[in-house]
Amino acid sequence: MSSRIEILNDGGYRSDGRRQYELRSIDIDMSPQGTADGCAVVSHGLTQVQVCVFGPREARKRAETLHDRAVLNVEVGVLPFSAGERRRRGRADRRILELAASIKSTFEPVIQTSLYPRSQIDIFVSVLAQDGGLLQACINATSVALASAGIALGDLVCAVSGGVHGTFPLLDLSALEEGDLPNVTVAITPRSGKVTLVTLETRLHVDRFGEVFARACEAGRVIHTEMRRAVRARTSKLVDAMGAGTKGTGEEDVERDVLMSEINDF
Amino acid sequence: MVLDDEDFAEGTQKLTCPGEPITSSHAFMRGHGTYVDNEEVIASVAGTIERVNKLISVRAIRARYSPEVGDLVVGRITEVQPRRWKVDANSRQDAVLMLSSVNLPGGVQRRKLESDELQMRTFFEEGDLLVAEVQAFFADGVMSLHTRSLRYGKLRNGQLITVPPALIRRLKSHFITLPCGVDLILGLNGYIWVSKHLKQNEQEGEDAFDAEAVYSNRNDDIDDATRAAISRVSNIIRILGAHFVPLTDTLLLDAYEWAVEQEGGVKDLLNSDIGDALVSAVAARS
Amino acid sequence: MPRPPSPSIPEKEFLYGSLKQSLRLDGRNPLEMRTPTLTFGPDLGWVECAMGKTRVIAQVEGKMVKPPPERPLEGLITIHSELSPMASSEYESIRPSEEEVTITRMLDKVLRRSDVVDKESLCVLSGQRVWHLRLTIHCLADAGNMLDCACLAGVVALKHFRRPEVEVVGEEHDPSERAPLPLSMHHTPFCFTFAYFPDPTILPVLDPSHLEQRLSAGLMSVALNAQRELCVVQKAGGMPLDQQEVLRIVDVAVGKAKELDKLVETRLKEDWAGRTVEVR
Amino acid sequence: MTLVLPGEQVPAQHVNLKLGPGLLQLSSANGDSAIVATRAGDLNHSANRSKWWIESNSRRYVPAPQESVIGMVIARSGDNWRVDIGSAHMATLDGLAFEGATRRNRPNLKVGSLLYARVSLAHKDMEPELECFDAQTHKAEGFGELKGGFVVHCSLKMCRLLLDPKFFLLPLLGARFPLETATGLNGRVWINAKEARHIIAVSRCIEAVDPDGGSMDEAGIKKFLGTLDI
Repeated sequence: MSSRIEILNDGGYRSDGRRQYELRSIDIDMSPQGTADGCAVVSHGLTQVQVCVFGPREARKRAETLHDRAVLNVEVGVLPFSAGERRRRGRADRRILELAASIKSTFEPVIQTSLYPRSQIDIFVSVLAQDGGLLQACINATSVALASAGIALGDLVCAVSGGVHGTFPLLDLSALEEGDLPNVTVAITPRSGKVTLVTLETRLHVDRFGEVFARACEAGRVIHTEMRRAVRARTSKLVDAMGAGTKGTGEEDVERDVLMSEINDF
Repeated sequence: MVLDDEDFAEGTQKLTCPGEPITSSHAFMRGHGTYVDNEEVIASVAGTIERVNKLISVRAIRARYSPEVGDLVVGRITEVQPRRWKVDANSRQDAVLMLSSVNLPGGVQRRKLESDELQMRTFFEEGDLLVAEVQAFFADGVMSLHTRSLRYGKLRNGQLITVPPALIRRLKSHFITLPCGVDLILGLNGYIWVSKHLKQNEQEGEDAFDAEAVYSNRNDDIDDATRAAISRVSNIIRILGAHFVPLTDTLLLDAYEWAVEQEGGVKDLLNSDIGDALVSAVAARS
Repeated sequence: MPRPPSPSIPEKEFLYGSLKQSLRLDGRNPLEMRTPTLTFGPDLGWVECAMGKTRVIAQVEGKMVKPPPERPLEGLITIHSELSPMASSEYESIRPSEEEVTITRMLDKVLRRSDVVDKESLCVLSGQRVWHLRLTIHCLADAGNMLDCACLAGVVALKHFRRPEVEVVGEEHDPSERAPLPLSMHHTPFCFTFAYFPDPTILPVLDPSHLEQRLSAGLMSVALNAQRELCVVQKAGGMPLDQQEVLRIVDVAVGKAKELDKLVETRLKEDWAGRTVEVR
Repeated sequence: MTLVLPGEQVPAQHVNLKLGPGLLQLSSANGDSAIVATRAGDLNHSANRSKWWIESNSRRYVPAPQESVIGMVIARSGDNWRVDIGSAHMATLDGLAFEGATRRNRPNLKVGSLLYARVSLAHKDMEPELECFDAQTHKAEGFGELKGGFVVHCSLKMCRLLLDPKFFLLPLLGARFPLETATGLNGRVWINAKEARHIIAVSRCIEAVDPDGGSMDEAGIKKFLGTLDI
């Protein structure tokens, strides 16, 4: 595909004015949606993904329950008007199924599923708008949504996409760049710095791969800072709200303490 | 991050987020919401750090209900199985209500017969709501409920509101009667039943318990004023739930008084500015 | 039909125990793959690839079609993969399982999207006639690592295939008297799958057997050609790995690709030498 | 020994005729009956021609009473265990069918544990049932949970060969290093030895000798053992 737009101009700027390693602005909204146990809307620039998490709850299909851990169920829906061209993707679309399978296997080792035997955790992903970096947005949003549902996680998972233009690695590709460049998506667990997901779908020389891979791993930590800030902000907001409500009911607390000590006396 | 005793000074609540190291695993023991890796205690949920002596745990700010024996819960029947009902109680797995843990018509101490097994749906069927107490746990962690008290059993004459379970504190009594003729049952699982007030003698029943009334599927007559009051209380709970305010009886009373003072319609409460005003008003009042 | 039960506790413990001592149940080294056996059929473009008891048949056929208007100068390639319960009772015929989706998507990425065949060379007459290649991959038996076997079968079938040389005379085209031509291929990618295990002290193994695959904590597939060009890297979740570990696996794959490329070339030459292609 | 194909008539006649696996009695309306083979294999009969059977090889196990099998615990249902023995249906194992088991003291089996058990009930219309003791004496008789070791899956014929004391393989291997085996008639062989490489060697030898696989003979195995690191 030939493009009339310069991916990286002589001044070192990309088509949308970013520098080589500059990420798009990230927006994380964790306000509750409907009856979901956990929810997040994450935007990377113009790519926007909403994830709702239900569970752990009673498994819908008894035959599929596992006696020692929870079952994960991931469903991905792409809105027909999310991309530039209106296109309806069925649920059985292989690309969608692959996306769901990647999300599932990324989070299976991260969620401490053994704490919730015989249960099911449902993750519903809906892609609201796409402008490149779909997998990264889905993974980041799922990570935050799981945290907001209070599900035990080993770590947050942070994903970033990257590409190579000539010999220059770029990070967080937009749809325009994704179409023209070999691109990689990397997901890391920031505490251990280990890699849970790597995908590369286009031809790239081995030597180039190493460089963009390392850059993407570093960028994962930047995403992590943002995610942590959002999760903390949400937590502190809720804690404050609970504190504000209990302020006046000090009596209750005292009474409860008495009750507790009575119980302890037994 | 290394924890010192000062970190747990009164009034400060330390927040954490999944994957954040809290302290060394040599000096402390890990509790709920944490795990140990590489000699460090690490948080696995987002919430507040709590410490009891050497035990560190993280209380998730929002999570499913984790039951304890003796808790009062409101639940919904999801399935009728041989000699038991499955009850959705907002927990990790559906709770179990054994046929042997309910009061049946014809005397509290009556033996369960085979005919009772065959007509389990006449007591509870799928979709019925009930209030019960957590009796015990099965080996696989499923909670078992019982309704062997005259206050427990099938629910009618009202509506169900759901709030995050963290907002329901353990109170002296979870059966609250508001002066506006509304009864509240605050299930510790975050399910709240708002219904028409029943007079004490009706509620307790006469000495033998009245199976007709206990397992009835018909609502009593509810007058318009009571209906409005039920809706108003429900809306107040919804607002408080949305603002993540813990519910107590005094708080609900204050909120109801405030709502009546405003003289607005019942549905006006759901406007966001009125909702915000309500929350700040109750916070100021108390 | 219920899915086959997962391996028993003694099987699991024994496998982990012996892998810790770098012993594999079939006597291979951790980074040794089963030597693939390639059998060519009577027709050009028909290959059976066997790695141990894993067996796949791949077949290429070509026909002339009118190209779609948006790409008048390019030929078409479609891949049909059949993963029926015949290969293993883990595959269901009704609903594609996750493994199946992964395998079909990977085949598509390795054999089609990485530009293996020069599509422009498949054009006979711009906007009028192009070749439509149809690659059918039929999995016969799955004894572990179906993906690598299927990719190898597919790529060898493409290399083995010869398309008739045609001449366009006016509106008609007919096979000319010349010998059939091999496809013009940009490169030859090979896929290598590594399995890693829950215990981080166990090193990953190449070309996992069925039991190893079932007990692994994740797979990582690397597809690349002998010219050190990566085509696909796929590690979709599973146990987290160190960054260095990922790069080490890629390096191992680079070496293996060169070996496999040699093997394939020799086998193709042998087959070609023993074949007399009729020129009509 | 003659080779028969399914549908072929078998000249089996005896006053006290007993038919073994692979044979079926068909009776027609006029009262005659014919013995027909239902499997392909070698036709065998006892010395007095009263018992007839067909010896063949297959991989799918069909439970028959009193056969020893190796099973894996799949689930617990009430007091019973559900056990996979490779047959069309799961088998049931009573929690009390163990030596010394009482209502209070049951064996502690986990899902995924391996068992050496005997088929106590096999009926075409019912799920097979297993027991881990001798029903008369209540002694274990070697049945019970198999701990450690490894399981090899092989053809049913291979299992029968391994149970034949005259068969060369196990004595040959036993001469090289000490090993322990339990052979189930359902195509599973449990092996244990001190070292992992010995277990691997046994497992590879069984695969190599299996008539449904390598069908290697004694000389071949000796050569093969030479190439292994044991």
